[in-house]
Amino acid sequence: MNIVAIGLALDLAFGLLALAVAVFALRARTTYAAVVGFVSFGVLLALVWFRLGAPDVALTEAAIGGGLTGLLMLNASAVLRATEAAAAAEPRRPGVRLVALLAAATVAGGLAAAVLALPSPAPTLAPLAVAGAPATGLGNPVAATLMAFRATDTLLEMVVLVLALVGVWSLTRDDLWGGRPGRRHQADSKGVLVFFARLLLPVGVVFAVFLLFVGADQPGGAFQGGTVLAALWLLAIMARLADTPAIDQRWLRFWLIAGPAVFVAVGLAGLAFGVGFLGYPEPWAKPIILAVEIVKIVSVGVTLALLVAGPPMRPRGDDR
Amino acid sequence: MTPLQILSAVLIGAGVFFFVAGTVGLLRFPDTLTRLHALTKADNLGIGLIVLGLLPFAANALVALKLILIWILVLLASSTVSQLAGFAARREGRQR
Amino acid sequence: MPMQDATTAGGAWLVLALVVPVAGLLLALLLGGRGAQRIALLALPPGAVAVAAVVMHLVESGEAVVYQLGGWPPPLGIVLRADGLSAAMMAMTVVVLAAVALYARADFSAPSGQLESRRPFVFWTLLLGVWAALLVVFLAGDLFTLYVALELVAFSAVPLVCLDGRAETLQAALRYLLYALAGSVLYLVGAVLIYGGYGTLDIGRLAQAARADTVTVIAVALMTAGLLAKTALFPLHLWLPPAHAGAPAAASALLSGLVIKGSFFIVIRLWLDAFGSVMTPAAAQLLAALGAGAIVVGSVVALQQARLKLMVAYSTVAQIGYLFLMFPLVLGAASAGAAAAAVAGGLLQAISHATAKAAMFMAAGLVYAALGHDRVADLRGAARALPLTIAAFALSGIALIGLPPAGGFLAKWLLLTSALESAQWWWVVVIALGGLLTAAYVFLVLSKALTTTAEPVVITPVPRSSEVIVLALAIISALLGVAALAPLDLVLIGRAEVMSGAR
Amino acid sequence: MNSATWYGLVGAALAGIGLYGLIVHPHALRKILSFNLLGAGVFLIAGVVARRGAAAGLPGDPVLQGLVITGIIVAFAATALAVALLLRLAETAHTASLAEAALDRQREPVAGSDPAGGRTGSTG
Repeated sequence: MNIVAIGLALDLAFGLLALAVAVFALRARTTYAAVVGFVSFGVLLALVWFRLGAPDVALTEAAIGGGLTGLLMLNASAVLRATEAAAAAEPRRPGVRLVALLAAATVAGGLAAAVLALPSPAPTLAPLAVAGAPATGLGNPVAATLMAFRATDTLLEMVVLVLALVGVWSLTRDDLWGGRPGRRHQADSKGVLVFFARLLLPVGVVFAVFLLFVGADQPGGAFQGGTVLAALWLLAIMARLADTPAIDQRWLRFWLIAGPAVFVAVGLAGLAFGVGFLGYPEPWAKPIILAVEIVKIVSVGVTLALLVAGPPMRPRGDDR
Repeated sequence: MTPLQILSAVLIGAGVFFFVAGTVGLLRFPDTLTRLHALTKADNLGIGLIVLGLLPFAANALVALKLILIWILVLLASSTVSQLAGFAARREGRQR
Repeated sequence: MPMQDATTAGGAWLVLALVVPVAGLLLALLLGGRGAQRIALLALPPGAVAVAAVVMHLVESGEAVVYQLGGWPPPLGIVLRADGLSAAMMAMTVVVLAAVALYARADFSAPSGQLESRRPFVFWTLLLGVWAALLVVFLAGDLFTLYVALELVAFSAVPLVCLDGRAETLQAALRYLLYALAGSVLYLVGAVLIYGGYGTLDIGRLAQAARADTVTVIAVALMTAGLLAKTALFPLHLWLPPAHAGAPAAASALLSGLVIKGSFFIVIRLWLDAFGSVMTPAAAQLLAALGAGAIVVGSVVALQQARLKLMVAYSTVAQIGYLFLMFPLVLGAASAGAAAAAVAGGLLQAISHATAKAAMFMAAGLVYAALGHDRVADLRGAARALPLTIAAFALSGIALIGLPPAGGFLAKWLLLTSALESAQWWWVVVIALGGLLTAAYVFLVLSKALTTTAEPVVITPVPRSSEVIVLALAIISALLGVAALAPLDLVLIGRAEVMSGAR
Repeated sequence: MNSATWYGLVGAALAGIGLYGLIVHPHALRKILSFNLLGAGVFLIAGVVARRGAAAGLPGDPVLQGLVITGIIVAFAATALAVALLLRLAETAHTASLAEAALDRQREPVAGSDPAGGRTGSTG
């Protein structure tokens, strides 16, 4: 059996497995089971991304799709357990099912037809991106896309994250505004989690920084690194080594906006010095981009962690 | 095949065997604690053997170091998680 | 004629117009407390200056204003691009935002002192968010930038629905969010397929290269479906009435007046600009048929509403329908003149509705505040108690019905002319019927409000300044027909190359 | 059929599965989960298009891969907002359903007060 055939068999298996897990998540009786299915789906998908030659995306999918989204939904499924019986008892509406089936079949069929009809040879920007990357000082063309070619999209995406957090906070009870996000975590009497967190925190920070710097030339970057930082902070909170900060703390607000703000500042500086909005003067491109990335990793980490933590649920004074 | 390749294949094969055994245990054993037992024992051994099998082919020392680091981290994470899951199972008094 | 990719004179103003609300949003979040409100109000003048500068450059050069971001030309990089349509929409956005912001000072003033409070903080931050999001929609020259813009719009708009935290509004907000998310994802997959077919997402380049092949047809269909869900075009309108009616009045004005225009504008970009040369009149007839359905169903349901705010919300469902009548008229136009008239009419309809509906929602909010309810049946005596507010309601009603000299009149006139010229008489019937139904529900409210009662109605006083602002916006909407004679040429600037693709 | 096309078809099927769940599931958390399946299918198709564009020594088109990273993060933010909304809804009304009737069933009788108050809005 040659290597190509093994690869194909692997792809066939991954694809079928992903579909099977998706169907399981769709049909599972309890929401909890569905979420567990979804988390394993995320891990499976990360493998698929490697097979598709996209390690940058694989890292993102594993950290966010499987990790943070899973954490968010596991927590929600536990809180919402009481609502499940009522939802399950809701009358089935065959009309809705039929419409849903038609819509789903149309979309899936259309997408399949489009995938099969994609032109060959495929149009690609890969050569242009490779040619353009040296001017940015970055060896990883994915990073060059995010930080240079389409830097404005990335800036706007950071604004999306901030807006989403304002939306989450908008759901605070009026009397708890300025309080601490999330419920109080239970004390870990056996100290297992504390031990684990203490051990993992330094390793994890090193790993996040590694992802940031290696991201310039290899898979990685501030988004993936920021996700790792967010996960570490959440771990520390769960182990009660740290607490979520009150949401009106000035330092917190500062780090939330620092990422997009430094982007805007660099852009305006470029405008003022004649290299254009979010253009970088060539010899300085890499240092400037790295500086932006360093601020961005903290901003992304703080924002993602707070998105998971949810709106304030305890008054500011509640510090355990 | 060189002896090294054979050794590597044997190690990886053994690792895969433990993975499969652990998964079967997870699916077939009757209660939470025995399931955890099957899972962590087999997974830790399984990934350890696979890492051992891959080590001879690491391109350089850094890659080898990363492989070993992965093993240690997986050991740490899975043993912590199974501890926590075990406590939770006992607290809720659920044996299934 | 090749599409302009390079930065033109005045291009930097596009960046500044966008940076003002983005920077404002970030600063508002940082400063919090009373700062959010101050920054939102302070940002309006410079924002308006930047938009005015763009308009001036546009008129001066007679061509689109373009800015190449980061110095990377498409297809690798992205551009900001303002044509006449974007300029008109930006100007409208700033006017409506200013009116809503001034009106909202009464409802969302932050308490004095150091402590921050939730509702004002969230409202002012998200007002800046809506502003930034819409400017990205109007300026983006790239289908993926437009996707990010769609998400910006959704994340700014959804929390506005449930600012008061009641269960009904939370449910409406969640339903809205799920519709919006499904819509974005369908749009995104369409954009991805377009990339797979053409290797670019730049609208100008796509206009040059457009083909009517399988991938394009499926991609555009998916993107359109997603955008229609977000625009709440019948039959995907069910999320809208509870969301728009349940929000606080100032937020309803933003949502109904501005937010839905965002996804609508992207439909224009898709159908008339990027793929204008391959869209068939038959497909456009289908789109307009949904619009006709919206007009009839929305108006009829609006007539049956007992509550004023819900009636106004269903009126939005109906008025959205009008926006989609332009597509068959443009794509099936007999002459370039008829196509231009249809584009101008459609755009004017969007602008007219934005001003009129924002004014109408704010007027309804004042009625609610003054009377303590908004039951249509119990509005007797309202006109005597709140003359300015009811006058504002009447004027914005005139704009919605389309009586002269309102912008709505000119818009419908242009659409009617275009429909007759291209022998699509059935749209004439729809436009006329919609006008009659609109008149019915507006007069239903006015006739109640104008009925005098023996004893004066007891009301809670509302700020006179709010009443004046609402009236001012209503007057603008009622006089837009006069003012809009000049901008008629404006909207066609920078569209010559795009429109030449479409017959 | 090559691997990329196969994953493209898997993506299409995933999108269909997700859309179906998004429409039919009565429990809102299941709807949110289904939205994520739909999103995963869409991103997978993007990955396939990127893979087909492998050139210049790269395993895939880096521009599209960059866009997918942006998309995944935006989808996460959307999920966080949706979950927060849902938890607040459940806290307020003890339901996770989006049917208007669910509110009436769960509503605790409130003594004739209008919690909206003043200009803060109203529904029918």
